Amino acid sequence: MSALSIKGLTKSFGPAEVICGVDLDVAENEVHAVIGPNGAGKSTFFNLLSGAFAPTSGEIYLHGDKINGLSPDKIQQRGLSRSFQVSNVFGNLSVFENLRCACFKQAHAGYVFWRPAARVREANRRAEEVLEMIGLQALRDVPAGALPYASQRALEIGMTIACDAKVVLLDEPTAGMSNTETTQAINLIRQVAEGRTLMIVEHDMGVVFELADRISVLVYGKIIATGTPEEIRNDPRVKEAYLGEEAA
Amino acid sequence: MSQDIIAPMQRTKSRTSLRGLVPWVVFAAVLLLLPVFFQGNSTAFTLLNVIGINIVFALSYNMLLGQGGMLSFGHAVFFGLGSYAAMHAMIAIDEASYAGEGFWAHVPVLGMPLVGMIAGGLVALVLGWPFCRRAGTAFAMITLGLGEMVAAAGQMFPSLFGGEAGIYGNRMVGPQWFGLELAQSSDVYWFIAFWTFAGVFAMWAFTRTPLGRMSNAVRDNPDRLQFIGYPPRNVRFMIFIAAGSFGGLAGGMAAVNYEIITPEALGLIPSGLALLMAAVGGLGVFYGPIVGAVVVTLMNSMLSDYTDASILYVGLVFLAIVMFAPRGLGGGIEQVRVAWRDGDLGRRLPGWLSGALAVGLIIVGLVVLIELAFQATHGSDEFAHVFGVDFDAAGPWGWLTVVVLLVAGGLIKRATNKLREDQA
Amino acid sequence: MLKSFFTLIAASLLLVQTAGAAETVKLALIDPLTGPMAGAGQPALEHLKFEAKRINANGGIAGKQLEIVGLDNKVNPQESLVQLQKAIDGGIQYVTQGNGSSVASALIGAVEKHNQRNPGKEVMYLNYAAVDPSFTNERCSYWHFRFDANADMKMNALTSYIAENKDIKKVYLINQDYSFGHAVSEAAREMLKEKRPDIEIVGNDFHPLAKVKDFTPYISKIQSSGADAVISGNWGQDITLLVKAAAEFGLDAPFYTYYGASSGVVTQLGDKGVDRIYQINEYYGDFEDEEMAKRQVNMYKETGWDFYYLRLSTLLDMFKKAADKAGSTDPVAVAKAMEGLSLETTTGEVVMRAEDHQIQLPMFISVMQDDMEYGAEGTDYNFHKVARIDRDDVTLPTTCRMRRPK
Amino acid sequence: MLELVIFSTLNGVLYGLLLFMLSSGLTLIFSMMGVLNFAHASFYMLGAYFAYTLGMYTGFWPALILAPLLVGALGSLVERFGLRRVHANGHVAELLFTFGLAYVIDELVQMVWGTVAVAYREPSYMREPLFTLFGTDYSIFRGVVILISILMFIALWYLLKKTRVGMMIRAALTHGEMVGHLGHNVPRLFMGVFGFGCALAALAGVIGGPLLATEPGMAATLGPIVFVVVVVGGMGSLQGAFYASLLIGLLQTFFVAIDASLADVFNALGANLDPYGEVGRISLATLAPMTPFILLVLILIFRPRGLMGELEP
Repeated sequence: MSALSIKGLTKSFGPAEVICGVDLDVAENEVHAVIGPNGAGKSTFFNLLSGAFAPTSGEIYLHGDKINGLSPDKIQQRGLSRSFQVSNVFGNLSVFENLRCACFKQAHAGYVFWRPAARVREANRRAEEVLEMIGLQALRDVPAGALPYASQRALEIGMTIACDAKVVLLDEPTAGMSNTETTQAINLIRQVAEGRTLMIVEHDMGVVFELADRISVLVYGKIIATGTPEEIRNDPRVKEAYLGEEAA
Repeated sequence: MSQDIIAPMQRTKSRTSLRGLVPWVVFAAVLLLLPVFFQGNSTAFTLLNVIGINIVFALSYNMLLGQGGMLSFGHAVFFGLGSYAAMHAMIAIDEASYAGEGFWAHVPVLGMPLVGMIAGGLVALVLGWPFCRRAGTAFAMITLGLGEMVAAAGQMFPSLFGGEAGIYGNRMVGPQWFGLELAQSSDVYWFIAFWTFAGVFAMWAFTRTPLGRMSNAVRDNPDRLQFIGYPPRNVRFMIFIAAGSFGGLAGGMAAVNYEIITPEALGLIPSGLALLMAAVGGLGVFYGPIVGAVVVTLMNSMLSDYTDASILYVGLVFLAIVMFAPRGLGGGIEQVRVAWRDGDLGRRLPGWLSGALAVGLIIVGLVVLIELAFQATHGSDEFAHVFGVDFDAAGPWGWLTVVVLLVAGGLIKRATNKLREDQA
Repeated sequence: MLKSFFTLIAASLLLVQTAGAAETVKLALIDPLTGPMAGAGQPALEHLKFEAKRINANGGIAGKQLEIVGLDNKVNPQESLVQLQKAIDGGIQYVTQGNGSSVASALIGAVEKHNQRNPGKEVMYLNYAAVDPSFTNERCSYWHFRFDANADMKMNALTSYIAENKDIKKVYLINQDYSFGHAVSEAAREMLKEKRPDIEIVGNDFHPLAKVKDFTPYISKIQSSGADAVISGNWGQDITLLVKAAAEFGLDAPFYTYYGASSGVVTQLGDKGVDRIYQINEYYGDFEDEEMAKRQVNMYKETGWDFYYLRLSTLLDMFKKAADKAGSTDPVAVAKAMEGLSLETTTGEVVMRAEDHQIQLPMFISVMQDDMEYGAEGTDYNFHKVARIDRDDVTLPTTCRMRRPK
Repeated sequence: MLELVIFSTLNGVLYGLLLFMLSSGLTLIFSMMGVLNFAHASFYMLGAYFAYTLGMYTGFWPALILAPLLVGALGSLVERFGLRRVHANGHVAELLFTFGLAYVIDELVQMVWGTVAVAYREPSYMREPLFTLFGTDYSIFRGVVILISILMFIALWYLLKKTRVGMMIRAALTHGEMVGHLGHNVPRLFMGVFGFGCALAALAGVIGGPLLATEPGMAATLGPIVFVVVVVGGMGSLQGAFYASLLIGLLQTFFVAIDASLADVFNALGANLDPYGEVGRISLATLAPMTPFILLVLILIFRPRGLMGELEP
């Protein structure tokens, strides 16, 4: 059974059809990249998968369960977690608190008001673990809004994986980073990918070809090709629609 | 919405150590020692009691605004209904102990705040769900509507609310605990002190719980919250209930303290008072509303003895804080504390002191100006009496003083700004 | 934080306590002195202060100088209790209040409890305008004395006058939707039914307190009901706006009101009120007594405020008489002397009934007129006496069973 | 019956137009700047008081123009030196600022003009009846008020639809952040709009003062209702505000006019409510002034974007 299975997914905003009939299967533990030119509908695609928008038609299955039409929190609960293209953290909370809040769902503790957060062992342990993983121990008590950009991106990824979701969607995790920062981010994503299914939207082709097991190319709301990096590199349609511009 | 005014100061490590206990020991010691200071002065006790109630009320309000990012104009609904519930319970105790039997005959009046708390929480539970869909303006408006409607209902159902005259009870009934007969305001002080301490501690503890943290998260970024598995509406609803409960707790304290409750307590004015206290004290610091409650209560009850313009002063203080010190008085205190902790105080103190001097001069100048203006417009032939000095609006000297004070304050302020820039 | 808190408290208390050193007896007025309702409390304070000078010139209260202390309660019952405590701590044993039954209710309860719990430090509450009948009936208190006719007495006087007026066949009731408004409406219906069974009540409206800005819909309703007279217990803006709307729509039925002469009404209505707005009160705007006329003119000259309520003067005069009679300013003695005390005023004899501490007095119906000898609020308008209702026709029995201290 | 309907409609429309005059300014401010101006009704009050004082020297008509201009200038100053400073601290701070401002303006008005009402009245020739129907007069002044409101509505429409500034404002209403990117001076636009909104409120005050009453409490009672209009009408929609104003005006008037109690209403709908019980005996007239708030709560629960709005607040 595939981790994520998408069938005939469409989304229209008024008369404009942004996603027009996407079919895609993502296997367990696969790293799957979605690429495409600006305005191809990549972010909308992620928003549909994560429940931010309800699809106009089509179905989405997560480990065989239908999740289309569910609210984001329900989808998250079933084990699909996502990050955002623009850093989307709790600005006034410290880095550690951000991570811990992201761990509460797994510990079933978010609504708990009868014991201190410090006593929710599971959440604290997991938050410390993720903190170490994203390498922000030194910035543990800094408000997230005051973090440097790259650290904020790292925190964004940390919050996404904190709940130990089996399927993780990363929306342009390295956008706007310098070369060294990007290298660090790639390492982090590698670590994240272990034992998980990962979908990633990325503009940096270096990152994509380095990480992805398979790649889908999204153009004007349609997937025009899916395959291994090698296949995609050599696909004429892709060259024409996307890489072709660069080559020209 | 931007969250600058409720941004907390950089937090120190949250370790459970003995140092964390210090503020509580100090707080308890202050509560225990205050009666020694004010022995025999019942006005002081009366004011302390009001302050205690307002502290709990303002803190419960800040659970919504400061912690949860929900601007409410209807918080007095919970305070008032909690108070009504406690008052009805007190009347029940009175009747039951007269008959000598029944459940209420065994309930001490000391427990009334709990009745208020349950009532406040229940009301929030029943009403809150449709309100918590959105924060921001929609929430502000819907609570405004709620406040107006409940206040109007308070006048329409006399059997429950007692009409304009309200309902009243006697606190010296039922079983007496700890030898507190609650006759004098100094007796009531112990009751208020206990519940203030308990309420403040519980609300502080709430901020440390997962839900307390989630409430900060929903304030900062409700959209992200759903992607870590929690619908913002649920979290807001829980906060709403918690804030309503503590609002009701304050109401229960008020029922015992005043022994009367009228429908006015449900309206927009007391709701605005909660907002005023929280904002003056500072929304981003936990103890901000405590400071605000103390200052605003004293201004409300004492200032009108000295000037007819008391409400104007309250308004101006509020405006000045919103404009020039958005973190409130508590934020200022916290700034000094952090500087002291970091050993930075010596360097920054001169700038602060000269800034304070400038602000002080400008304030005095404005006060004289307002008093003179009041005298001039109200045409009474008495002298404007400011800080023990008499000014005459007809003569030039008073007005000249105003100009001198304002100019001096302005100059020092400019010098201060330069000083601070040089330091930075 | 705590330090500033201490200094603030200490400073404020010092100021309160230094106030009372000389041989004075102090009367605290607990009423709105700031904020939107200040227009109701300020004139009372000015009136009391003005009259206190006269009392002091005539030997004061049992030989002591009378001092009036204004305490601002913002018409809030809770705040009133704080102010009452401040007054008591400042050594004040007499308080007076008039605005708001909620405040009066709070004060009656608080004074009663204070006196019970603090024997030897009794406080007396002189009520000059809170008219809820229950305060001198089921809720009567030994320490509460009312110097205003209660709502039912006013209605008794008013309906007696209406009963004489055979032209009135249809009456419309419009009142504020709270306990007082309901009490007025109920009393009107009952008493009219008894005195003039032929009168038809063609409408009985309640509108929320101080919320209505536009009364025209109510006026349309009154107009189409064909009412010959309107009875209203409205006060504040609610009476001004009501009568104003009536004038604008050419509704000529007279408005019989409780508070037609409260401050601001004359100024705002101007000629719209002339011959339209009537009021039932213990006084009127004509000058019949030269000494009173002089006092009234002087007060306006000195303070810029009109002579507010005759009953405020009566209150002080009776206070003086009782204290002089008792030879003491101890509230226990004064309260005892006050019971059954009578006083000759410019409108006739008034008596403080011992049974329920409700003053018994003659009342007057007056109507707003232009070109009066003395105009209210600096205008030419004032209320001209139309009828006098004798004390015996105003009085009502009481259900009070007074609990007297031993 | 017919006369009741006719006059109730006339009254409702008049009140609705006055509300619209007030709320149109607030809608502009709210939708452009995101500031729910708590002090809006205070500017309305200032309009009435300014017109009263000016009118003593200039007469009614010049005051009708001058008072709004003055208040508009004052509003611009408030925006420039107060609101703009607070703007950086977010919407809550802005709201708190206007909340405090309302407090201060109310007190200042009492300080200058006293705690009791002032004798601000329409010119005496306008007190004559315009027409008399079924024995009820309808004064010239009321006619004038309706005329002024309609003129203002036309002027506003022209300004927004036909002028460059109007186009900018309309663009900002729907796409707030875009206008700044297009290189317009947004702070100055804000200042202008805030001043203009205040001037509209003041205009309402100039005619509302004599119509209702000019007293220090006039802002506090009307303030919340104006918010209701803006929220019910829908954010950013002047049209919505217009319909909401009329709706509230008519609703209030007809609730008063209909002589029925809750029991009558519910029992007609098949429920069984005790007509003498505490709930059943409440008359619709009693509820009339509460209708705006009931409407507000219902709208926010069931249709949060308001009658005509495109965005949720």
